[in-house]
Amino acid sequence: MPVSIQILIIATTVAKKRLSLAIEIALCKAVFFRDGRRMLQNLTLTNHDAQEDWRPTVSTETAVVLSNKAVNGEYRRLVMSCSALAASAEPGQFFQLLCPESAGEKPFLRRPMSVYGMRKAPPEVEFLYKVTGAGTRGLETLVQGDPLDIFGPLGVGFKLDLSWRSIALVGRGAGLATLAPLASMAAQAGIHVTAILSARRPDLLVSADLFRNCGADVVGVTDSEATSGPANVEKILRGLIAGRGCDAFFTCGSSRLMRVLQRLAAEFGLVGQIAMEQQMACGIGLCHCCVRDFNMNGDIVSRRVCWDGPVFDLAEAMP
Amino acid sequence: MPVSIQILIIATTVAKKRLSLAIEIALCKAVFFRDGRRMLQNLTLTNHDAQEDWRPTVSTETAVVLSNKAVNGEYRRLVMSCSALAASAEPGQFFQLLCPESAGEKPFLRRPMSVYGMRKAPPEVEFLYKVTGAGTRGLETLVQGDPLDIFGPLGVGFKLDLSWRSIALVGRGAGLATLAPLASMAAQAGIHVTAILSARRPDLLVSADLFRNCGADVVGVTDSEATSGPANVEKILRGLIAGRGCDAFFTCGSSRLMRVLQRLAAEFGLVGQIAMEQQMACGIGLCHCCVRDFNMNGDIVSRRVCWDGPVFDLAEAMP
Amino acid sequence: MSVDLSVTVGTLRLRNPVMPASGTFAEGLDNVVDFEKLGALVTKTITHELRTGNPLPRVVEQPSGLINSIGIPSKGLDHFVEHMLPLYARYSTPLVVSISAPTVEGFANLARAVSIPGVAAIEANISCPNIEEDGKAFAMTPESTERVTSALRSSTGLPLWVKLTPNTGDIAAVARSAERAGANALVVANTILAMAIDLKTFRPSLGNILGGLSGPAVKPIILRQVYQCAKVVAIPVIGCGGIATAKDAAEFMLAGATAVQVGTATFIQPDAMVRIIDGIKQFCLHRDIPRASDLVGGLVVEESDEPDMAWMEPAQ
Amino acid sequence: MSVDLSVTVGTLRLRNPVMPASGTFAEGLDNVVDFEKLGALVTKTITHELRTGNPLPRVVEQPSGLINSIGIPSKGLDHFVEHMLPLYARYSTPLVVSISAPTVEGFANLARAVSIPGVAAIEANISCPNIEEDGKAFAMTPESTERVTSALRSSTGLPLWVKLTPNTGDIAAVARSAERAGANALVVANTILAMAIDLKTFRPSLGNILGGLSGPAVKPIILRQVYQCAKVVAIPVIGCGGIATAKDAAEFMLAGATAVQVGTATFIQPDAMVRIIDGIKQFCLHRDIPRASDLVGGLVVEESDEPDMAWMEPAQ
Ligand SMILES: Cc1cc2nc3c(=O)[nH]c(=O)nc-3n(C[C@H](O)[C@H](O)[C@H](O)COP(=O)(O)OP(=O)(O)OC[C@H]3O[C@@H](n4cnc5c(N)ncnc54)[C@H](O)[C@@H]3O)c2cc1C
Ligand SMILES: Cc1cc2nc3c(=O)[nH]c(=O)nc-3n(C[C@H](O)[C@H](O)[C@H](O)COP(=O)(O)OP(=O)(O)OC[C@H]3O[C@@H](n4cnc5c(N)ncnc54)[C@H](O)[C@@H]3O)c2cc1C
Ligand SMILES: Cc1cc2nc3c(=O)[nH]c(=O)nc-3n(C[C@H](O)[C@H](O)[C@H](O)COP(=O)(O)O)c2cc1C
Ligand SMILES: Cc1cc2nc3c(=O)[nH]c(=O)nc-3n(C[C@H](O)[C@H](O)[C@H](O)COP(=O)(O)O)c2cc1C
Ligand code: FES
Ligand code: FES
Repeated sequence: MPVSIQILIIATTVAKKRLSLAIEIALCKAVFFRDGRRMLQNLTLTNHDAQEDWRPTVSTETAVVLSNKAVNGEYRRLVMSCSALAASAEPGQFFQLLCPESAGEKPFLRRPMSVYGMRKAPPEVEFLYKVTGAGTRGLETLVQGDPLDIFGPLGVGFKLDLSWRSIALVGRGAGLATLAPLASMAAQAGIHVTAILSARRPDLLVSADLFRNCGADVVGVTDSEATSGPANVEKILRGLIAGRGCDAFFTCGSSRLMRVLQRLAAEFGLVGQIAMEQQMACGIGLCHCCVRDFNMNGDIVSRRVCWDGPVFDLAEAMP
Repeated sequence: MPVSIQILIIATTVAKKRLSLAIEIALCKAVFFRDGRRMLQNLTLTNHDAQEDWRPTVSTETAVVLSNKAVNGEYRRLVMSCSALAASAEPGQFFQLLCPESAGEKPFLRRPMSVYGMRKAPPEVEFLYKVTGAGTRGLETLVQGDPLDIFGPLGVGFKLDLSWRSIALVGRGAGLATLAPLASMAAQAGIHVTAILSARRPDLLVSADLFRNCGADVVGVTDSEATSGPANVEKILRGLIAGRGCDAFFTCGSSRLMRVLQRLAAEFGLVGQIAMEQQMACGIGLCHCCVRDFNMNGDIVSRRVCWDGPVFDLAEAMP
Repeated sequence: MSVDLSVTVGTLRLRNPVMPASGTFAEGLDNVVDFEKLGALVTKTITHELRTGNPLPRVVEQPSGLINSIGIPSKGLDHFVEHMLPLYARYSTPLVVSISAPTVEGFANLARAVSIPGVAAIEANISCPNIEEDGKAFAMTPESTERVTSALRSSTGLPLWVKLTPNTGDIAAVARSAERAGANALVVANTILAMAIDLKTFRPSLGNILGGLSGPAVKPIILRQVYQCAKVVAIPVIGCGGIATAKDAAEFMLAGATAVQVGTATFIQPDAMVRIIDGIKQFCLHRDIPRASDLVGGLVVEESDEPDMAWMEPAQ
Repeated sequence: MSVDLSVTVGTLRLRNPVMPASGTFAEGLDNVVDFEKLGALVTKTITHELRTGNPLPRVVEQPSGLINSIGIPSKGLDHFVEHMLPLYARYSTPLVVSISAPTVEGFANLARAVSIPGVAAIEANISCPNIEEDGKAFAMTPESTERVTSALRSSTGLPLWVKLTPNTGDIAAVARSAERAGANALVVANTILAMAIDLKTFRPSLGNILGGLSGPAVKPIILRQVYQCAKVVAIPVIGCGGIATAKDAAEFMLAGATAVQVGTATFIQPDAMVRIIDGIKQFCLHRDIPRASDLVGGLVVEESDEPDMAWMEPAQ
């Protein structure tokens, strides 16, 4: 079941039968269509015709905390032992965590968290989180051996085109958590990564080593060093495009950086993907509370971040 | 502040001024009137005239668990480190415990528990509880060092007349927890105790040793040995009255036993006190959810168990 | 012993009494729940035209509950018929289509338009504002409930479920008027109008200022309304409000609900409906109850329990 | 900076905006709370005659809430005047007496009878059944609210607070009618009619079958009602429903409440009122708000926030 090869099928119109076949052959769990989820849904429904073999494709389970430690003054890393299905999460996908009560506050809704890491054997999934409110304060209380109800993997993750040679990852804040596993996925696919990591201070550039270990060129930019402004990031990116070259942009965590990337992508005809955030209730497309507007060829279309995303086409994203 | 001498002032009509004086002189924290609480309230209010020295007489505090262990298949003993005010609880008084959540169940109301033991230095208070529902399941999860929000001491406790020589304590189930500290109070006052403890099986006679250590004569009666029936208990009591003699009855936990005691008390002209249970919300006389009917000289009167009791005149109690 | 979980809602036989609440269900849930196990499927409310829904934020959590002001983003009737209906054709589970409109005529037209193969029943969400009556929701008064239900009744041959609002002062009267006008079942109820304020900004927590409260917090209120409605109508009542466990469902059935809808609970436990179905089975097994339908209206109320009208609480 | 916590409710100046809710307060609380610290004292509702209250069980807990069917056990007017009033004479904190009666005339007579020294204001609990209107609570309709309030108004010179029921379908209209008839303040609101079933016995959890829900579960609903009432009346609104923390109190004040009443929270944290008073002070201090009364009605609502009437949620 767990398949690590990721294939990008660029197909705007494919006969459903053929597509279904192609997918079965490729053993591919998730595909990325320019026109969104509809075909994927049809596909899922096709599988349903034979009711006997209905199986959940998203797990709702009680995972067990392996560790939950501060990585710096702001972020904590939570490692969970989980099912194979949960551990099959892809970079850019997320989980809905049923955070425990803390100090009498009981968070009613689940909290969305990007996967920060995953391992197949033994199956594990990791999160990197910042304590900001009731839910994350609850996460903070977890210690080794504690149960945590997790629901995922959810949403559409990042997709890599195996023909790419070099990509740029540009992230800030919790966005670094979301981009981190993409760096290792790219490394496995033989794609070079340049990671531009933005933070308030150098000590908050949490995942720099993780990116470096995947062979990425890491450029840290920070507010305290006055290097994180859009102008400087743009300069770095122009340097990359002019030098080694760049096939695609990936970003998360800053709408200021998003705009820089959108401008450059348009100028150089590059594609890009962006992971977006929005408050969520269900996490699986039921409630429509997580919508954002997207510019789909001039039409402003409202889409659900949890279901149509959280990874979207960079060109379509709006702040 | 903590005073251990207990004095029974039998006073149906005492001029308020004089009473107040008497009480101040006796340094007595709680008094027991035949006609209920009203005078005690007046007294409290009198003290209020000088507003500067308002002080809480019931503590709402975060106590700390010292231990929480099973004593047999049914009961657990919870020992808490607490304030001196909380530790000044008297036998028959109770606390309202804000039980923690367990397995996703959050008990909304506090749960009433009789004091099972208390120590002045260092101040401690103990409870003996049976796990029956959400609240007590929450208590079960507590481990040493955990905080627990306790509210007490509450209600009117047992009162001893120093002129008594011999009393009988008759309890069943959780009632044994309520009566246990009375045995040591009687021992301190030099009053002999005969404790008739009733349970389903001999191994559930939890506090027998505790009663024995206070010098009480302990008679265990159980369902499994077919000795716990009203007829046998009555026989034992008649033996006590005819032999050593008995000045007063104290009971808790069984309305069947209550009726036996009421009958014997009437027959022999004995006084008695009974600790009663009722579901509670506030625990301090505000909500009127804990009322029971009492027979006050032929009038059926509704009284609040938390405020007018939980210890009542045996003769007035109704099942 | 085996337990027969099936229940009958009007002419519709359901394999069990558990179905989603409108607006908390979509095709994506089939990643977690086998739709063939549910009693019915209920769509998000659809409207005739395309609509965008309310401004963000659209949800805010509360103790044991959720306030939402999603509104009714809808891709419109045509999209529903062309794209959504075929998706559900693949399941044997009956599909209930929730509809809404701002006028009596709009309601009738939409009901007619969705009375097509693949639709097993219509749920009329009449908790929406009636623009012909100053924006007051249809289900707020017996009169406008009767008007809209009559119009719906004559426009469709499908089973007609009418979903009431809990915000009215006399839900039993509204229930009676819906029955009189031809409803085949009542869904009791929609969300309770509520509000929260963001103390960082001093602004409403929801883009729409007001929203609807759902989840365990409302259960005791809606359970009471189900009891009040079931006492005065002969048609089935479908309970909906705060149901999160099989025990909750059992309470609703004892109070008179023939079936139940599960909404917010699915956001917390995505497979809540399946757990509830399994739980009802266990509940019946443990008590030697052969049919889940035996629970319906099984509340034991003795004479002496009847409230002393003149002084009943909480009408303190 | 120091914070001025005082607020003015009609002609009554309170040292702070926090007071107990009727029925959740009695003299025994002075063991835990210094009554001189509270904004006002509010008695349990009294009636003219002696009354026993409802059958047991009288409370059942729910997620984040409590259903009670205490009823109004009352030792009657004479007992109140002779025994209770003197107790409270010792405090400088104003005493508000909550009264109830089953008829308009009964209300007027009782109000007259308690208009005596030591009583600072009357709170008319008109959420109780009106036996002249089939047991429907006075506060369910604007008409009977107006009738009873007018009668109360002409029978007392004391400040008259009228306590509304949240069970009505249009609380703003009821609020307006109470104001029109001469109320000096509104208490919004009493408990919400609710129910629970005991799954061991299949009987109602409460001896009275129905009860009133209170506690955090109802807060979002009552907050909405305070907002709706405060928008349409000029007299002060006193918020009451689910307030457990200073933040809850601040939300109510921002929504338009001049003061707040704390009920069920006292059962969970007996010193809740004092914590809330201290918390409001801290809240204002941290935000450089000089007077607690500056919070009242401070909700920021922009044009664009106004709900789109025709499609407002949760009137979905
Ligand atoms: C797809 C996705 C992936 C995410 N991945 C990460 C991650 O890897 N690491 C990380 O630290 N954070 C991540 N976030 C943000 C994270 O969900 C929030 O920080 C968290 O929900 C805050 O909850 P709280 O109770 O601590 O804060 P509160 O502010 O008390 O939350 C109140 C409500 O607002 C919501 N909320 C608050 N902040 C956000 C936010 N930024 N995005 C969405 N909802 C929010 C909460 O979910 C909750 O419903 C992600 C968000 C999304 C949507
Ligand atoms: C004054 C007093 C002293 C008590 N002392 C002890 C003691 O020392 N040891 C002990 O084991 N038990 C004692 N009890 C009983 C104890 O309060 C209940 O066992 C406990 O509240 C059960 O809570 P639960 O959530 O576990 O059970 P649940 O059954 O889930 O409780 C549901 C509701 O019913 C109430 N309730 C249930 N059983 C009782 C009961 N027997 N009496 C009053 N309310 C009840 C609960 O408080 C709660 O409000 C005492 C009760 C009273 C009134
Ligand atoms: C996010 C959300 C969206 C909803 N949308 C609709 C809707 O479109 N139509 C409708 O009739 N009810 C809608 N409801 C109300 C639910 O169907 C249900 O009546 C209510 O939530 C109470 O049930 P619950 O407590 O189980 O959620 C919605 C509820 C929620 C939480
Ligand atoms: C146990 C109890 C008894 C009550 N008795 C009365 C009463 O006698 N008169 C009255 O007007 N309201 C009464 N109420 C309602 C409260 O005053 C208050 O309106 C309601 O509980 C909501 O506030 P809360 O959520 O802070 O408790 C009572 C509430 C409770 C919980
Ligand atoms: S969170 Fe429910 S649709 Fe996205
Ligand atoms: S528990 Fe509230 S009066 Fe006794």
